[in-house]
Amino acid sequence: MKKELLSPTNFNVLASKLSDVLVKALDAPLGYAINWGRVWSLWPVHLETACCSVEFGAASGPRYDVERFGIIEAFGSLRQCDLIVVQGTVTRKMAPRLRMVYDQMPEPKYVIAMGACAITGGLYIDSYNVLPGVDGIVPVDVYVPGCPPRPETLIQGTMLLQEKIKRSKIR
Amino acid sequence: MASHPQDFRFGGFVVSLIWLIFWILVIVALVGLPLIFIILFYVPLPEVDGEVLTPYLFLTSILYPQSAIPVIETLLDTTLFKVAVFPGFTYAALIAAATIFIERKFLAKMQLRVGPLYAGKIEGILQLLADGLKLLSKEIIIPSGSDKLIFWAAPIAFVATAAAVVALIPAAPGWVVADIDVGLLAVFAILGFFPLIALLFSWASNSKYPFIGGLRALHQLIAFEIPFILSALSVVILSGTLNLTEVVESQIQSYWFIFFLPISAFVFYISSLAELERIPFDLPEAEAEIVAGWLTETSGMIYGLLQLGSYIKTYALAALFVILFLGGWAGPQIFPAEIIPESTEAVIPVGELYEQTDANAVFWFTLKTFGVIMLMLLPRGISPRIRIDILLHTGWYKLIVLAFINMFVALALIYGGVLGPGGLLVR
Amino acid sequence: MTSIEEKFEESKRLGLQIVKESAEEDRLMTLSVGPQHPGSGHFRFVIKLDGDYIVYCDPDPGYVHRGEEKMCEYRNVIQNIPHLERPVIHDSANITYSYSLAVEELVGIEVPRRGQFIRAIASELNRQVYTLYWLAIYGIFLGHSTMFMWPTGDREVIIDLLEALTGARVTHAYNIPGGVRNDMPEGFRDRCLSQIRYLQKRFKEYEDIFYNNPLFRQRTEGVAVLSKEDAIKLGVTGSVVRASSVPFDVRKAEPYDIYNEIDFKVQYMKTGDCFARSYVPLLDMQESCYIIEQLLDKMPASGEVRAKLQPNPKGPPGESYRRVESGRGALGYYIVSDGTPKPYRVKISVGSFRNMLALPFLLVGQRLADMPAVYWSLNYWPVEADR
Amino acid sequence: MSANNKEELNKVAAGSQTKHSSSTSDDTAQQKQQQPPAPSTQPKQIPAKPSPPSATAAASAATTTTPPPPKPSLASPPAKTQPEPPPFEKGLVEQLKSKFGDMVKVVFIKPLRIKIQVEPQDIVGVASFLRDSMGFDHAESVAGTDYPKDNQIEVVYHLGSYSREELAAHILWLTARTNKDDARLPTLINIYKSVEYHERECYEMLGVYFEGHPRNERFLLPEDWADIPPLRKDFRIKGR
Repeated sequence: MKKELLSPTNFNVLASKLSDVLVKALDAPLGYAINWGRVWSLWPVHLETACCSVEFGAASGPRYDVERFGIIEAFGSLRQCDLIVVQGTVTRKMAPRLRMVYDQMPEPKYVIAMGACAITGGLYIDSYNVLPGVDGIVPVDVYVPGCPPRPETLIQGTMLLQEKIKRSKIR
Repeated sequence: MASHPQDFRFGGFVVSLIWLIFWILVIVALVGLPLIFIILFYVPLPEVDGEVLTPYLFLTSILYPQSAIPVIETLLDTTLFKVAVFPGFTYAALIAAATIFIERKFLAKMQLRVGPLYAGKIEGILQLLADGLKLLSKEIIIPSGSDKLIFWAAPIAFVATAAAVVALIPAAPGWVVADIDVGLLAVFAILGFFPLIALLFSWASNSKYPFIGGLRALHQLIAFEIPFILSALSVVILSGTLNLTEVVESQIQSYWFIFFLPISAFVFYISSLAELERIPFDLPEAEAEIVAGWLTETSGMIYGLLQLGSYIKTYALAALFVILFLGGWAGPQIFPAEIIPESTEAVIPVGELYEQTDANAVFWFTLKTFGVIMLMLLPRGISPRIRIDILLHTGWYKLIVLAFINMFVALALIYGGVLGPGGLLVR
Repeated sequence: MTSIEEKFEESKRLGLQIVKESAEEDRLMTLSVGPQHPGSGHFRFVIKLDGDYIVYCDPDPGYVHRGEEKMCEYRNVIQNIPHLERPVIHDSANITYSYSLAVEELVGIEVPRRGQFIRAIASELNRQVYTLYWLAIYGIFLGHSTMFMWPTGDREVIIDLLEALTGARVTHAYNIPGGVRNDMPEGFRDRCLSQIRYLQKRFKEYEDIFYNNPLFRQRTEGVAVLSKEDAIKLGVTGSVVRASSVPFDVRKAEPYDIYNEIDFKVQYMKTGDCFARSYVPLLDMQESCYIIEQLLDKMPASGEVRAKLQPNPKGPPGESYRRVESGRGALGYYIVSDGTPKPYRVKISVGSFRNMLALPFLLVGQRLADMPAVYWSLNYWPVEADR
Repeated sequence: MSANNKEELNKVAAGSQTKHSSSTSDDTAQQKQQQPPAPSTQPKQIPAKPSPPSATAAASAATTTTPPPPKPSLASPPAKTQPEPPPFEKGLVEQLKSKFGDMVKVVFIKPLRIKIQVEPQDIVGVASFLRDSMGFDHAESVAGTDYPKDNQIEVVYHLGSYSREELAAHILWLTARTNKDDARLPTLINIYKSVEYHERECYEMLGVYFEGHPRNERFLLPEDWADIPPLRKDFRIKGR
């Protein structure tokens, strides 16, 4: 019986149990902490595709200060950013650039489609130079409707994104 | 195997922790402790204050904390503690973190906003933690065609260089990592590495905007190095030493040097803004012109490290300003002789580690440093970015001349017998 | 000071021939500024650098070209209003103003007097909204983040006014052929006056923190001078041409609606540099405050605000070209009608598109650091230029 | 500055008073608004819907060599139907007429707006005269219109003036028509620098090749655009 207890298989079981407990103890809080960090530190890339950029700019102004949520809009380089807010209509000339920007950003990255034009093409759905929505180009996390969406709507969109990040599994 | 973060519950977390502690205790008791005792049997134990450091002492100090004091005091005297904790890295990093947070709130208030608010419930106090955690978990992109060795090494070198400057800064009498006789000279020697790192990094990025940013950094830092050194030189003339601790002591003997050398202090302030690439002089990172300057290709923790390094540098230069012009740790004695009256019989022996003068010095030094840091943050809210030709012109022509003017003033003070050994104003 | 022809030749030579020969090309560094660049917006220009100097600049607009002019041909004149104001949503009252004027001329609508006043008030308020946003971006382009935040915040004040007036935050669709969509709300006059007073107070603070800042002065004064002759030749408009000592303002030159009853000065400056181009909009805003006060004073107390319209308004075949002074200069609509409710051809002549011509002309020979200062001083809104 | 402005103000205000006083009285305005376009339609031929009752467009489309017959009908109807052709505008037209004679067809004269039409080969001469002698120093826009009924494309240069104060309110429409199948016009870039981008846009949107323009290239549309120019009438947008 003693032999059985000290056999290598049992030791392996013990070790795996131990590592299981360790992983259980570390993974959940670590994932929670990193997700918490991602939730409160969303830096959008400076890519303006159309007229919604006016409202996007207004959202960082004193009245709708999005820095409250940890969103800083002043980043120049897309390498430091983790959020694209597609600000309105995406034309056929802009579409390859949008995809290029998305590809160059580091993981994890999120996309908010802001405005009716970014969602479906909106008012310009029958124009010859406008894409019917950006979800054919980049994977969209949150759709923010409106033409243009008010800054409050945009803030609500980012809060929905935060909810989504909280629920997501960390890689 | 790994549980989903979605199911994260505090109860489960505690249970798993207790399990973990249980297993650790079992293993330590069964394996660790016997092993330690076997080793200790053969190894000669260190002696502190005539008392042999045995494992029993540690166990005793749980019940009688006073007995651990000599050990802690020895620990405080080691270089490792100084490098890692108090005047060294941890202290500087804490001040840097506080600086970033204060900068964001201060700037927001100046712009009629509130700044970070929700991360960490109370006024967004954990905003920096969130940013740090996110940057830690971010992917790091190495541009194709880049010089990988330099690209990886540069951020570490940047932080290390910034920390090396911090090592030379005395925070209180005796509290300095490297108390060398050419302290001031060494500070400038180390500061000279920063443009090199910026240029190397920008070249290694294999991209156009970083390259322009790196060249700008080189131009700017070289243009401001000379007025920077010249403005500190007049302090050296007045104090007669290059040792930073002695510089402070000579100010304690007379008056703060900012009263004699206001122009030098101004030149030093402007030059340190330029050294730090802060806003009127943030040409190497000018967003609207060259995307993010030499930081364009940085991502994830590389960016985080560079930011940390630059804010540690901010602390170092602010502390240098305090030491050179604001009398260092000099200040009225406001701390009482004993922090807890009759603490000799108290269970927690803070009183014996507490030294009146040191606490006072650290307090005043930190306070003044924060004051100078606030002064360095201020231009970001009220000033646009300067252009490179104006900047170079300012550095090479105006500031050097100003620094020379005050150097002559310093010389006149020395030879006029006002300051210096046996001077009029020397107490 | 080289003349305009020489500069054009120089840029052409540098741009077109050297690239082919590539003899000196190694010297030059080509930078693509935009569309993802903090200093460009929805726009790209390719510049070539010789050291720190820009020797060649080629604008590449069209990233927001949405085919407005083609879309107009498929909708009737009223349906056209919502999408026509999208090119410049923060100046939407002005961009529909000249459209309304042109349609009224074609269809033959008489606007009631009160409607004319309210229309002018809406467009003047919207000019403030536009110019404050422009000023905010100019601030952040020069690295002055406080100057971004202050006008952005003060802009909300006027946006609140316009929201009370029109019901929408930025896209008002308020100025329509025949007048305005609805009457003023109760107590609008007092509220408007108090906000205007507040804004006038803030303009002084802007001058203190931004325009009188020595660093700002150093960066903009004497930079990228556009002389009067060159400005006329290039056909630039709005604050750009007024900064080059051409006192041209459509409100004064060709007064539409009730602007001939309003007493105001055309603000212009004589230096033609970046500073003048950035200062004239502020003067315009101040003048606009006086105009609003006068409009509120002279407005008839009651009356119709909108002429009766047919459900599908159409006029006889004809053409019209009407323009107004928008935030970016003269904004004209050339509408050809063939007698059907849908316009046969609509051409939007916008100030941004005209001012873009000055960009390569002014940028060639400047330093790289002046690029955002020169670019945004042209009062250029890329979405409007692309249409 | 202010005195100068005041003077200008008075002048302009006086000039525009007439215009606006006419629009205040309802009945006359209605009449005027409705009547002038009617004559102008005949010569102009803009509307594609009412098929060519116009001799001019048909003639110009066919041969482009016989302007005289329709010309009197062009000049006279505005004079007849418009009770008071604005004297200043008329003076401008007279000046043009005296210089170029029949080369310049006057399509209509409205207050502050004059539309003239020239043959493509004459446009450079007329434009340089307009700039040098009459003070129209810049182009506000260049608009092209497609008339598939006539198989023609009309290019309109909206010319304005900064340097002559009395012309500040005026826009002169200089138009030329070109065959749609091989749409070519001489460029005006050597006379008006300001048309550079407008002509590029016109080339792109309507396919009018401007001879002598250095850059007849892609401008607003995407680089891979492979369709016909979008503002031509035979280009249909999707779903319509």
